[in-house]
Amino acid sequence: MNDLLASLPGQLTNTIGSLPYFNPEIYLAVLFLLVLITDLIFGRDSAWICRIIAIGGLLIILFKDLQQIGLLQTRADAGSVFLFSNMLRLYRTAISFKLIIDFFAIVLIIYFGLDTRLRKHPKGLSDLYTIVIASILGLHIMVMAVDLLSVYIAIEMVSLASYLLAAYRSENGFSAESGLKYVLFGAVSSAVMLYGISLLYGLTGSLNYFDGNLVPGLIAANPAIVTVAIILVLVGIGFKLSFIPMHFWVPDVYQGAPTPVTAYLSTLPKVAAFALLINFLTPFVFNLKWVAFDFRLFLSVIGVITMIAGNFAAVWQKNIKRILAYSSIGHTGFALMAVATFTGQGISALTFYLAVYVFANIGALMLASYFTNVGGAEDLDGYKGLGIKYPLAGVSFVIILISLTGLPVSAGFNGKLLVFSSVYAVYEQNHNLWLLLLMVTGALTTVVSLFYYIKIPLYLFLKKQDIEIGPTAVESGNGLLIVSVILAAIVLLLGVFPTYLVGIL
Amino acid sequence: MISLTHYLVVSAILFCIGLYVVLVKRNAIQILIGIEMMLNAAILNLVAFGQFDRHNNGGQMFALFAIVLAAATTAVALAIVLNVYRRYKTIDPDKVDQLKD
Amino acid sequence: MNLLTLLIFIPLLFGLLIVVLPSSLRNSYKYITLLAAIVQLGISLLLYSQFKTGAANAGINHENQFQFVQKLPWIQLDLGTMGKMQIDYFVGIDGISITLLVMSALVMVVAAIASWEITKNLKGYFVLFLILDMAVFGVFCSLDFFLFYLFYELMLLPLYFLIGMWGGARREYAAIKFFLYTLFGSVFMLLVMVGLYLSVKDPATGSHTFNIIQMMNPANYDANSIFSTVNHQTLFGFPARTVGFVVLFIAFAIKVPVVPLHTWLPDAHVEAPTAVSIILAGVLLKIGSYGIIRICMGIFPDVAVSGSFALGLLGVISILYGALNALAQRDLKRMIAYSSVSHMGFVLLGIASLTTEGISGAVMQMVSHGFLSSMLFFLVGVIYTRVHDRDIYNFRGLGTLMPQFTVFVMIAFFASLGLPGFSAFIAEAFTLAGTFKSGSINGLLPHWMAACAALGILLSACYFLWTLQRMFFGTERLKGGEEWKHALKDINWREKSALVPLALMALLLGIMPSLVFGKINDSVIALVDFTKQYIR
Amino acid sequence: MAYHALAAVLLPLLAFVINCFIKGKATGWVSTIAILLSAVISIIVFSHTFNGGAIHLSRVWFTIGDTQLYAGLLLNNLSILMLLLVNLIALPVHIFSMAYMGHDQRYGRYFTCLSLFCFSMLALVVVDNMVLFYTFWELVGFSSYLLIGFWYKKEKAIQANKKAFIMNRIGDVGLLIAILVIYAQFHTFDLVKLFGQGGLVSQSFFKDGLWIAPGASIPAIWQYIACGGIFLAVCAKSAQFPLHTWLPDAMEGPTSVSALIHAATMVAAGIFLLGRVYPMFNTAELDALAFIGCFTAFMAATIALTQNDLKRILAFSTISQLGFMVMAMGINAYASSLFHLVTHAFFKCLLFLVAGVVIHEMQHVKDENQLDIDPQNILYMGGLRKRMPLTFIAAIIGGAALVGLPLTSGYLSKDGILIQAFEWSDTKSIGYKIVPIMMLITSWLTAFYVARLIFKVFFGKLRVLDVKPVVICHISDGGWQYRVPLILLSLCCLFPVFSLDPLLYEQSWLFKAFTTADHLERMNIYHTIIPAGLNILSIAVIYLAYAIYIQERKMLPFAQNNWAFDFSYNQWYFNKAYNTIFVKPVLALGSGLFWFDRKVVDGFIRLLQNILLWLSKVADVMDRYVIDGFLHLLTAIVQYIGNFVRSFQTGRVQYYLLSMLAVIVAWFIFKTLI
Repeated sequence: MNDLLASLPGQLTNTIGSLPYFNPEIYLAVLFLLVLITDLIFGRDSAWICRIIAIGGLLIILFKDLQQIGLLQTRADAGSVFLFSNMLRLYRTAISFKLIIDFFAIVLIIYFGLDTRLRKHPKGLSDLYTIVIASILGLHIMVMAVDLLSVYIAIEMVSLASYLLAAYRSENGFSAESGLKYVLFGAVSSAVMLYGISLLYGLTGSLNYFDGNLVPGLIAANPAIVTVAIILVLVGIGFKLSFIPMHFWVPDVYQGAPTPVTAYLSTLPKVAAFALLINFLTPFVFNLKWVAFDFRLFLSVIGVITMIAGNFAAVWQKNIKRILAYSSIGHTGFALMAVATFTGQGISALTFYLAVYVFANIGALMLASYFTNVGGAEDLDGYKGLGIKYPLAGVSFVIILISLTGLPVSAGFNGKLLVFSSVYAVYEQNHNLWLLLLMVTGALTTVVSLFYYIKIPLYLFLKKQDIEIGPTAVESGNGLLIVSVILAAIVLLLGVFPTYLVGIL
Repeated sequence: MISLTHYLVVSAILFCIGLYVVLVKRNAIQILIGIEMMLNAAILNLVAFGQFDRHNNGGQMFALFAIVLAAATTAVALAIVLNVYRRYKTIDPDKVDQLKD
Repeated sequence: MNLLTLLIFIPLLFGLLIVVLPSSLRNSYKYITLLAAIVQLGISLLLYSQFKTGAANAGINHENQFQFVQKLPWIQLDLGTMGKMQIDYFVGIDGISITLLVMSALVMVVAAIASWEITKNLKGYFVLFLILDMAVFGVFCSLDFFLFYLFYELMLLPLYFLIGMWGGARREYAAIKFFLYTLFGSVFMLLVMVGLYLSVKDPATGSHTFNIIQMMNPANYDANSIFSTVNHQTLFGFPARTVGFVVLFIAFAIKVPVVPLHTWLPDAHVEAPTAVSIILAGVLLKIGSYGIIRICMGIFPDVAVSGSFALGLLGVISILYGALNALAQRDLKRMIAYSSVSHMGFVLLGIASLTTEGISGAVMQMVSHGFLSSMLFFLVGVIYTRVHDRDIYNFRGLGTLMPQFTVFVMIAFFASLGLPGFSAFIAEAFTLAGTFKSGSINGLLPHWMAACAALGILLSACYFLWTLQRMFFGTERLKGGEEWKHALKDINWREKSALVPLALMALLLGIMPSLVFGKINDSVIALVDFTKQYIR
Repeated sequence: MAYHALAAVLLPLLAFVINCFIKGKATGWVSTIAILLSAVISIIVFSHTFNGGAIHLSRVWFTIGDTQLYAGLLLNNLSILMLLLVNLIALPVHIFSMAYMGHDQRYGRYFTCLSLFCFSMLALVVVDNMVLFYTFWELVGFSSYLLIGFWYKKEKAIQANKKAFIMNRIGDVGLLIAILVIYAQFHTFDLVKLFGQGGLVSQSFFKDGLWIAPGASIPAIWQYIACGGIFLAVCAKSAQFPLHTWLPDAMEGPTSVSALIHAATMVAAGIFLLGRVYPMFNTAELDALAFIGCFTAFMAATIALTQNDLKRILAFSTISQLGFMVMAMGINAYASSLFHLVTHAFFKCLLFLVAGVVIHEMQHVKDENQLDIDPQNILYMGGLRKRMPLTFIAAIIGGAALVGLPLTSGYLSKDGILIQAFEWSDTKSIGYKIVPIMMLITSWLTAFYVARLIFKVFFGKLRVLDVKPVVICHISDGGWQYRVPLILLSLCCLFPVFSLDPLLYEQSWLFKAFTTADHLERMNIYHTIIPAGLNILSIAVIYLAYAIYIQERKMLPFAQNNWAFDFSYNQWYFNKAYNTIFVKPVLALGSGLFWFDRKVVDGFIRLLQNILLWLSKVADVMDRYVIDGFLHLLTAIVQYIGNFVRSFQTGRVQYYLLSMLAVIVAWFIFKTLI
């Protein structure tokens, strides 16, 4: 006990010193409380107030994130700082991840308010905002977490929020079912992960990536057990990334959850999880003595399989949300390619790719719910001829799909290009067959992905509509339409001038 | 004297039982119990290993957090299960399979 | 304002104009499109007239020898360890491109005229048409691989919709088939492109570059890069450069199309509306062969030389196989589609010969086939719009019903079966001459290839004459009976205005081939010299 | 002079262009005047430059790579002569056509095509390089295609013109390949550089399996292939075995066209080509040529014996005569060959015009009486000499020339060929004797079928009456458009035009013009015996025919002159005997060969055609099923994998967990195994 007391002042100073770097998260916490309270105060009809507060707050936080960039550059030690006795690590990439998360959080919150189905929900949307902001706080921690404890906490925070979101439309059976599946799957995988963590802890007596004890300890330990432990941990991360074989929940949950929630689930946690993965890999990759577990091989194999499985399975879907779910699995696989490079260029390519992916995916789901609102269309057959009826929406949908496929001229193409070139660059150094395989698979699955992406325009424009459906509450869709058109425009713009985005990230 | 090995064995067994329960039980609540078992197995490990880590007691700390979070998860899960029951009039996960290919 | 840039983006401007115009003015769209095409034609003619010849303007692998060049820094991405990703907006033309530009411009005008028959959803159609137009010219002009690829891919989507929305009965199938085929090619092209980008360093800036002309210079390749010219890397156990060449070649061969990558063509043609068939046959196929000359030959000359036998063989196979298929068709449009497979085979053969005659002949063939195939498809469209049938067996003795039409058909048929006096004859004759000569001078292609290819000329005579005799001569007998007889009016002034220029061009080039050869000679010689050093 | 020649060539083109835009009767005048002018000009050119050394005018046409292509005229004796000939033939035919096609509603189109043909033919004879030569070579084919199929509603006509064009195309491909070989070998297309005095070709030689030329060498086989290609071209254009079957069918076209194109000019182009590229050939190839010609001549003659279609008989005789020329080329009788080309052009054209008149009149008869007869069938004709004396005389002259009776042009040229044939065979082994002997027989056969033709058409009584006893028929020689051409051509068939000495072909200016200096003058036995024997026998044969076709049927058209009656009467048994031992077999052979021609030669071509179609079918199937099938396979693979992945999505969360764990465990096992 006493020896603990000795270290206490150091801990305190450390904590206080960390606070300025923890600015956005503190604001988030405050924002969370604020929204919660407003919700309690104003009750049922508080949705719009909460939304305004949330958006405003998030804007501020976005601004704070940008401030952090400057804050980091002032520091000598390579723009990287450890907080709260090495619980968190703040560095440039983490900030760009945060930027992505916060920006799209705003977009999503706008989106929540515009989806008619969700608005019809008896309990209103105020709670939703509260939960989302909480989860964003979790995501923020997730991208910075460099200690298994903080990792676990972050994952759990996000997961809890996500469960709630998925099951939010309690009046709807699908929503509840997806919630159930999500929570069970999630809980199990987090339990598995925790077990893995405990093993790691046992093997090294340390929970922290960077206090120099974890990796050496593992190198010393029996490789078989180490492998087991790492795999178990990766199960947890994989659950968030939803790569094979931790993808089973994805289609069902994405389909069942309310569309805006799907948009949330399929984007932000994924992005943060990638940051998590990078943080987890960093200590191992940069330790030359590490041989027990070949992460590159692992990631390559997983990547190849994930790409193939996701894209090929998507070809035979009829439900739009399911198609997008599988395609998101495929995109995970593609992004893993960038991770497998273990280079700075790879990471920057990854951030760009993810940002673009999030753009497109949110846009796609927005348009999906737009068509659901105006035409009651859930699956492809419902889309027949809608494109000609609502040309603007149809065209922007096409643009977004181009970007998801990765054809020029669209941001998606640049993303693919960057990833490919980063992988190539590594391949040129070490002629690792797996990287080549990854690239070839990436190219192949791009063609395959066209199969199903093109189906949507096919139905929107080419198929003739058999039954004429009256314009059902088109005005309700206008807000969505505007936002999604803006997104499409941005996607196109970034296609021609990717420099801007790369500049920010 | 109970050595570390015993702890490990117990927790391993516990974990496996939990896993078994999760996989075979036809009742969402029981599955949640199974999950709890798995978590507890992990927590047991952490605490067991914690005894060698006197300096900053990572293990104990972690255990505490884990317990709390497990509770939270369970709470949420139960809420959802309740919801499902309202819709499907069953909590057998195998019967809740509207969403599939 | 740079003329090329103007030429490329004119259609976009008019397209935007159409977008903003309200649907109430939808009848004006076709005039706007036609105007755009005509303006383009004017610009291209201006370019043609200002185009300087002489060995000092040969182009090919000398950046400073290109004309009407515009080079603006466009995308700089800082890629940390690997320096900056430097992408320029870099357009310019040399002898190879200029004639194709003029040809495409004229074909576009004709296509614009042909698209007046479109009735539904005009705005969409014409906007897509103009986007396609822009992409086509972009491909012919761009000297930056990234830019090239951008335009190259940009052609896909408009075509997909043009075929898919305004096409025939099985249009969805055709559109998807076309799209997947071409995308399959181009995705792997992307991989090679990236590889090249990382292998080549611009000596001026020292950073990697997409500049095609820099890629042609072996000195610019990093020693240990994947496509390095000095120490030979391998991919899957094959020499990397060979793989790169093959991948690029496949990508372009799909467009050309070369047997056995051609099956998308008949379907696409049969289902596409007339105007789109015209563009498809007249211009897009040329993009394939242009890519083979500019990219495959330019960047991988060593592989091109060593692989020229295979290329030639593919060419011969395409010629004969396409002709035989054409002989077997009973759908007129399908027959013509296969005939263009056969004719494009000559292009490939000529390129493979790597002789001045061969390559000049190939370029000539590209130009002439551009005019002739457009004419043929336009003529098919004439019948189809009247009675919505194309089956050769359903028509008989059209000569009496539509005399003028028949005259044009005969011109088109005989011109494309290589009747002397028309462009195709010059093209094919010199392609063959080059092929045969290569056996004697650079020994790349055996003599018998030329002989076999010459059989293609014979076959083409067979199927064209058969069709002519079957459909147009004899006493008139129509499937549709009286109603068809009323429907089948002779061609009107609009159709004539489209057909006459094409026929005239075919004739003109046949009599004065110097119109083309005069411009391309220097570039062709430069190209041959450029490749010669790899022949041993 | 070169520019005069150019003008002569371009005038018909001008006419063609004008006629494209005008309609009606005017077109006829335009073409005729154009051809008249060009005829006049060509006469001027001829008079100035014949035997005056070659004129070669050429300008750069275009540059391809670093080789320049020239376009120009080459006026040597050969081309000037052909220029003149074509014009002199074309002029009467034009005049004739103005009447002959007068009632056709597509009169304008006819003359347009005719002018196109004249232009391409004239250009063909004067151009100076192989590319242009090929160009016009094919253009004449094209215009003949147009004219054969002029009545494009007649099924047979369009079949015929398709056949004609495709067969010619075969020849063209041959020529093209030959040109390619020559170009690859000598890097030039210029005829003078190639085949002129001491040209590149004469410099080239064979050495250990290579064909060495200045600056290039190529396996010797290609020289033979090139010559083979040229033979093919010649066979196609000049209707030599085995590519001759298109010519009889081509008779579906208007008769005037047959007269111009398929008797006089275009079909002679093959011979002209041989004349142009003569230095290419070595002895072996020339012998081959001789045999081809010889066989063709004999075969065609025998076939002609049994034909009943007026034009077909003439067509086969044309083939036969062309055979003579080819053979002559083969036996080094260069001069005689061209000489015969010229004379043949005149008399064959004459005969065709005669046929044209006859058919025209018969057509009248047919139309006026609504008879169901073929106006071209000689079995319905007869006794026309009274009704159309001028035509009759023309026919007699033409026939005499064709047979080669003295005082006609035919005598000079044909006997020359035969004599030289014998001389040639002397220099060779005994086996070669067969050539001259067969030629002798052929010329007797010629005499026979010509006689048969004339007797059947002009003697006896009009056999239409057998079909319908009473017919209104106003049969006459027709207007001046008919008379003038006949007279003109008849005059051209007489000896003075060519040689003042009616008996010695060596004396003819035309022969002299083409005999090279080293041609040794050999006055040997052949020069007397052959003409004498030939003609005496020919006359006998003619009389035989007379006897067979006139007397045998006991109808004595000119009973009044008794000597003839008695004479014929006494000859009667003799004739019968002859009939059995000589005529029958020949006729049988004729019909046999005709069958061979129809079934085997044509059948072979049809077989090729079928093989082609079959191949095309195979290719089609290949396309539909194999190549696309591969695509379907790919999609199937995609489907399989996709469905495999989907098969896990049962919607049961525990199953998900199970499969997840299963995969992980599998991974472990996999890892531990390797």
